[in-house]
Amino acid sequence: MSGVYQPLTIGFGAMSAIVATYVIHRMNVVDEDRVPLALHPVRMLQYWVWLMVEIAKSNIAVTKIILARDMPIRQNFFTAPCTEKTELAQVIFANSITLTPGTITVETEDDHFWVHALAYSADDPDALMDMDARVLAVETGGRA
Amino acid sequence: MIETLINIALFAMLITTAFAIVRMDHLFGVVMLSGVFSLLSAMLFVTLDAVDVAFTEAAVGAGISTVLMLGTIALTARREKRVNNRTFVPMLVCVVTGAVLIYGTLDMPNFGDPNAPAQIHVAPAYLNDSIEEIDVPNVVTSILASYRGYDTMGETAVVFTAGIGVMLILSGLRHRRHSLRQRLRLESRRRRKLAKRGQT
Amino acid sequence: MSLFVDILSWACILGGGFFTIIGAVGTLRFPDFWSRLHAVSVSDSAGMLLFILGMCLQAGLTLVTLKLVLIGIFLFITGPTATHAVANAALVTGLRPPIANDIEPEVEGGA
Amino acid sequence: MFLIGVIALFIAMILMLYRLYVGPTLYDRVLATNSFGTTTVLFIGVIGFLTERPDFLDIALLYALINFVGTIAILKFFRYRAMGDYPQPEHPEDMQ
Repeated sequence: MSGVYQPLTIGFGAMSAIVATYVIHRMNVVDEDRVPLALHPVRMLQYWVWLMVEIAKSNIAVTKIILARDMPIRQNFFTAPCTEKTELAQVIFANSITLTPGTITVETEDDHFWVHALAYSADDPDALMDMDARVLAVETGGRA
Repeated sequence: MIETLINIALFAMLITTAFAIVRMDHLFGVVMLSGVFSLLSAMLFVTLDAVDVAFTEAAVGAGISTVLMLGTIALTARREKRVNNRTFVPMLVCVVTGAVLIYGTLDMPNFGDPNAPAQIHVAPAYLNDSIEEIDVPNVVTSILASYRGYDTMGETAVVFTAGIGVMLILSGLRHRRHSLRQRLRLESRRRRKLAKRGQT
Repeated sequence: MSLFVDILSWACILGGGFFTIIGAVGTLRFPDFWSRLHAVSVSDSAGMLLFILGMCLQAGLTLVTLKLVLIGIFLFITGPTATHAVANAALVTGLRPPIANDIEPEVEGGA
Repeated sequence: MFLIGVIALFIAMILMLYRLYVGPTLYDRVLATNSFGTTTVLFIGVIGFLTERPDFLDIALLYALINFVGTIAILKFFRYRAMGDYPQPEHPEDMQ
């Protein structure tokens, strides 16, 4: 990263990494939780592009609310169904909800999330279900 | 010019944060504010080109010390105890010490003065020779790990010992607390049993 | 071409600064904790992304860009996680989110 | 141009400092601290470009990591303290 690639420096770095890994292994603090990377790469890229557009849209919406004189807040706390199977896809969905300003995942349960919305409108759950379907398209197989 | 303004702005925020820390009696707020204080001072170190110090500040100030202070609060109280002592003598001591320290800085060379003693004697030698002698790209690293290797080792040993001491003390506390909790649980179970017996 | 990239990166940095300030203003203006969460996420997502993008465009294809992209990805993942953690901790410790008067609450004691 | 970025970040920092000091709940403070950390990372990056030495981004990277660890530690602490594992706080208004 620093642009210096002397064998001595790289060797020191590799050595300390190995020592740290060994010590942590001896301490038995690594949980036996392996995350399978069950994602479709091309669809993942498509999803990212879509997510960026969503983030931009909702940012502008929240900015308008902040700058409006009377701040038209209409808060709600509701459940959103979550149909993903793997934990990784669930995490992606929850983080996507939080990343788009205006909605935040507050609590996660097995098949639904509790979502808090800043300016709730009646078609918000449908939008979240659309996002859910998109994340589901990214997910490939995994544990049933 | 621009950097001076940035430094002034950062210093102003730093002082504001310091006053806020002193004024606040809510200890969680104090921990949060001191985290921000360390972030601000790290920014200041970066603008003053002391990148290595900023690195240390990041690891120690913002990371570990916040966690340590929270652990301390978990073991003690959440609010500052109000003390109504007379504040005149401590104030006097602080003012006098501060004045003496400021008087001491009057003799020091200006910031970045090329003729300052620190710049003339060892620094050029380190800067010129460390690449040939030690062959480590970062001069500060070569000073700490090689020219002053024993010094650094001693410091590390001291910190390590302190850490072990703290861990020993805290683990003892947790053990005692745990047994207290177990005792409470047993007590409530016994009471429930007694109540049930009373009903039947 | 270089002028075009410059203008684009300037626009990004200006936009990033704008959204960062907006987020901070939002944290100041909004009435309660739950709405402030949303204001912070404005400066954390839009502000951060635009700043990183602007700096990437300035740096060109160098090691610096790689570092910036790493920072960006990292903040992109940790930002929402931290926000979620704050919200979750607040909920667990009993800070109930307010619900607008005209909405039927799904949860008991939510008002 | 980077100067405008720095000024914007400064304004945001001052506003967040105010929110941090005023509170009113603990979580507002945690939120402001976390956001302040993000601002710091950006500031270090922008300062690197302003002084035309963007090699200092390593520190920004480190800060992004440390800030996240700190926030998670704080929140874990809040959460497990309030889950009934510990005695109830003496001042219930502390949670407000």
